[in-house]
Amino acid sequence: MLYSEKVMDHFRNPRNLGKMDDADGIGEVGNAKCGDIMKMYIKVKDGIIEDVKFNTFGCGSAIASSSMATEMIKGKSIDDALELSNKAVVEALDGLPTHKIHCSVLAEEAVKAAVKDYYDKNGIEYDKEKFAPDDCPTCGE
Amino acid sequence: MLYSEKVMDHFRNPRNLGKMDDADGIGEVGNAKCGDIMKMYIKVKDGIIEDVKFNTFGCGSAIASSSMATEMIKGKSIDDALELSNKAVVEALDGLPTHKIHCSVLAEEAVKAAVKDYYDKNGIEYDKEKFAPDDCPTCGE
Amino acid sequence: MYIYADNAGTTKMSPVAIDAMTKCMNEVFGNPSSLHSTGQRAAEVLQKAREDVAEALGADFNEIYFTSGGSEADNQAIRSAALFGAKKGKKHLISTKIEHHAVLHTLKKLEREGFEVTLLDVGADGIVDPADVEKAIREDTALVTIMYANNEIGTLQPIDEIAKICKEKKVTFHTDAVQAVGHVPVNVHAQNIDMLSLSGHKFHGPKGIGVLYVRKGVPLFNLIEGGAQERGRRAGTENIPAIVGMAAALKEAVANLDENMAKISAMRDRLIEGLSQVEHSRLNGDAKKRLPGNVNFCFEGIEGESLLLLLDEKGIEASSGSACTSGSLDPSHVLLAIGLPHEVAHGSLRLTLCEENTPEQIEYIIKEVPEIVSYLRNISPVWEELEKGEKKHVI
Amino acid sequence: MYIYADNAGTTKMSPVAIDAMTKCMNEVFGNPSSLHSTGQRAAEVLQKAREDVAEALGADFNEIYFTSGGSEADNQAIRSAALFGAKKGKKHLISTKIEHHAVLHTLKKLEREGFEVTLLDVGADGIVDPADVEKAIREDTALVTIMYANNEIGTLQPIDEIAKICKEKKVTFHTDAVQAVGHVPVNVHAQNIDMLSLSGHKFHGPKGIGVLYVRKGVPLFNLIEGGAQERGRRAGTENIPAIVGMAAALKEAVANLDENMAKISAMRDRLIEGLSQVEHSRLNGDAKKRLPGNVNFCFEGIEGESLLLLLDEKGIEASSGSACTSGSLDPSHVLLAIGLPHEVAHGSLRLTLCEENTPEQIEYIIKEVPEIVSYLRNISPVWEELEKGEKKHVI
Ligand SMILES: Cc1ncc(COP(=O)(O)O)c(C=O)c1O
Ligand SMILES: Cc1ncc(COP(=O)(O)O)c(C=O)c1O
Repeated sequence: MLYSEKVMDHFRNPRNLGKMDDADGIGEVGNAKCGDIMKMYIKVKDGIIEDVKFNTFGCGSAIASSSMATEMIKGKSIDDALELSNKAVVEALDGLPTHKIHCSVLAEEAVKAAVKDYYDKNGIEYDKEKFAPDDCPTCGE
Repeated sequence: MLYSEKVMDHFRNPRNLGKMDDADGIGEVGNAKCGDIMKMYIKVKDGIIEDVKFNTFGCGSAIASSSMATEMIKGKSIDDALELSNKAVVEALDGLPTHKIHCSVLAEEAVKAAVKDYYDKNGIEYDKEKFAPDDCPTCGE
Repeated sequence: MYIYADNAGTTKMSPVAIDAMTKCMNEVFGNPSSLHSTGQRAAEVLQKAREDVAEALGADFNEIYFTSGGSEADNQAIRSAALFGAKKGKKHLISTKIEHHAVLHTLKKLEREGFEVTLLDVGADGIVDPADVEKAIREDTALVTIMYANNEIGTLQPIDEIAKICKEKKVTFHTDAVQAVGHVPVNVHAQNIDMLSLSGHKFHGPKGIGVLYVRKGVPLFNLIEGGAQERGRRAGTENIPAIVGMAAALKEAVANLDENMAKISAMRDRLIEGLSQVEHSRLNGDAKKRLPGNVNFCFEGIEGESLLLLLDEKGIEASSGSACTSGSLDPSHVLLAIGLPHEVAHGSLRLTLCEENTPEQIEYIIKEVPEIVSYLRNISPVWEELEKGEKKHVI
Repeated sequence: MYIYADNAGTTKMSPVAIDAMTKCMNEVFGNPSSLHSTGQRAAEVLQKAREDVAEALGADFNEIYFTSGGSEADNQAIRSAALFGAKKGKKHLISTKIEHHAVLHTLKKLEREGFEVTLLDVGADGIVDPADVEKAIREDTALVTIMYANNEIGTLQPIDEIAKICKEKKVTFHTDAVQAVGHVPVNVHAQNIDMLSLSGHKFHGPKGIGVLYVRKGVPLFNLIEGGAQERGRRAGTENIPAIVGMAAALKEAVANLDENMAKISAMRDRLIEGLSQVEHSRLNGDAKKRLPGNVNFCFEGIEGESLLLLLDEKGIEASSGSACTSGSLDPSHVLLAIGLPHEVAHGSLRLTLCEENTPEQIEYIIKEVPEIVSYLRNISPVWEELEKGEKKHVI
């Protein structure tokens, strides 16, 4: 199989799928040209990510990576969420094919982008260095 | 099949196989280096080839070509025998693979060489042009 | 319901082909180069298969060279024509932007080796204009290679006209007919084709076997050197069981060609009609000048792989662009060549039918695809933007 | 009695291999590049076969490249090493005079393209001296390619020593092991082999399939360009049924290796003993350092083809030199390389045994061969000269 059972499970039954009308932060990364866009919504209370939703345009591993990432940050503190690495996502998914690793990178960046948006909206200071720029890690656009 | 039924028949049951102690003419053509040697013995009476025998070192088509050639000249006049062409041998054998055509050339030359030997032994004049030199038509040695 | 609709990727072997091949494996194991009875029996079987293949193509048996498949045949044909051209100072090669990678990558390599390559555009219909071929031909053109039918969008190229132009201009013409042979009529002599590639597994024959047809008089160089097999032009012990299996499948395909074409293209047209109901979708490639079994659609706002995986869950096996490129992230070069933007090209679906498919299956596909497209659009940020009018619909 | 004794030419497929292949043709028809279940099932089967083959060779699975046979593997290995060498200014290639044509002709072509080729001599025993290899290696040597076992006279080359020398001198080492794999122990990692070619049909597997093993880190160029199969190094839809059949045959051969070697070499030794009774005959190649199944004799005064045809009449299927060269008039380059004069080289007989042969068959051969040799000598003008003393016996 191209994908692990874990990936297929998250692809078939994505966790936290959907939009959020009253999100505290929204991050969107990737672009349609290179084939993957992830949009992540977070609801934050007392520094804790109380709820998270996502929408994804992309391949099976993109959908699974977003799903897994939301599951990994839900209920966690923002600081913990910012620690989420693409490697952790890949591991949690029992691996991804080499040419699909970029999907996990996108998921990590979607989380960061949502947090950044939350910081921006709430005027919270943050270390800009820590946040990847808004372009696609794959095609660089 | 590599060879026609005719070739196989003459290979399996060569006609006129053997040596001749009292031959009037003996021709030997080809050489071991290129893989084929034919030796042909003729018995001549009143310009007619009364008997013919052959020995051959060579492949299936070499043996079959010699056999067929002996059959084609036996009982014929020397003049008729000299008319025997390799093409006629090939036709009589229902064809030979392209890379085996040289065997039929050798058979034609074996007949000529035997007649030449007969002429030489009996001091009969002949047109030297008509007789191929004694070298192998394949490797030229 | 289980539906295999990826016949352009590969086909299921026909029972006739499997039987021929199994029989051959059991009974004709000899090496045709061997002199003994077992070898000569193999040589006979090989010759018979060669004659059958030649007849199916309208060729002579000694114009048939067995290869390990379509890719090898393409490589050998193109490389051979290029090298032969180079000997006479001709280092220009013409092809199109929509060729299979077996052709495109070979041309790319030759370019690095000093050849000049012109890749012709195709129209939005996915068809090359013969006039463009004529214009592109130069004094130093060594080869025109244009596929008979495209593997992704199924468009049939104007081979007869192109071949005629090449004949007039005395330029060697090769066609990659891997997707065409066994599916539409092909006659190499009548159509003035100099070289043609085909592959056994695209018409219910075995994998790992193909043919390069080379017209008498057209020079051929080896890609694989060694023994004197295939009249010295392709070394390697002949794969007799596969050759026999391919010949049997080809014979069968050609015998049933008219019947199959009618049956399959009727299903194709119904499928196109059904999928066209999905809003913001489009058929890729000319609607009529296409392979009887090819349906290729783009659905805006979604990505092809997730569509495929969800179709697979429903028992529908399809593909997105060429199977060979599934390891790649780039959208299909063919869809880009017919003018689709990247984001739309990512959302393509290829359904390729054969005579084993049924009208019931077609109706099932017509029912399932829109539901899945709808689900994926629903979770797609791209579709959201399109719907909100933040971005303009392209199709 | 019917005796197949041409197992170096090709082998009969084992029931295990036929079953594996037939099952695969019926059940696993997918294209492993396809995303759907049928395709992914094929990908799994392919991966399993790759692992099996790797294990049999002592390699890692990602060092295995499937090709269409031994010839293609040889071509790709040699061409690839040569082109890679050339990039670093190394244009010298080393091999031997007794290689298969797949190697020799590839080298000849490279020579015409500007490479320098050293073909080492072998001894009268048909074995190359490792010291000669060491001496031949230069600063600009890109590749040493030396066969594991010779296809005509069966001699085993000192691969371990040669590979060690190459490793020390940092020169890529390739071995054509088409005749060796499945017949003698081979372990690519333990033996320091950088590249190795094998072919399925030489160990009761299918035809048209082979392997090129390439050690991790050794660069590989494509011979066939196109799709991304075989990690981008060999294009063309994978021939899964044949790959599976080959893997099954190889597994079987390796599992039974010791037992088969003992059984077959006992028959070989008895056959050598029996044929040695024929006057003016000789065994070609070292009597012990040879493949378990290989017996190669020369009989003075007769020609090989007629011997073969008469043996065939008696039900004994054998060969004379390499099967691939049966279209040629020249005697075997291998027999010439071990010092036989042309006329003797013409009179060679190769009997190659496998585990299916029986001691009864061996006795039958020992009975029949001398009779036929005697008949042919009787009608041979060459023998007449030898007997009359007009010419001197060579053997
Ligand atoms: C030593 C050797 N190398 C290469 C080959 C070529 O293998 P194939 O015919 O499978 O291409 C053979 C057999 O023919 C062989 O004996
Ligand atoms: C148009 C075209 N050419 C060439 C090929 C390559 O054929 P094969 O995979 O048999 O080498 C294919 C199929 O993959 C194809 O569709």
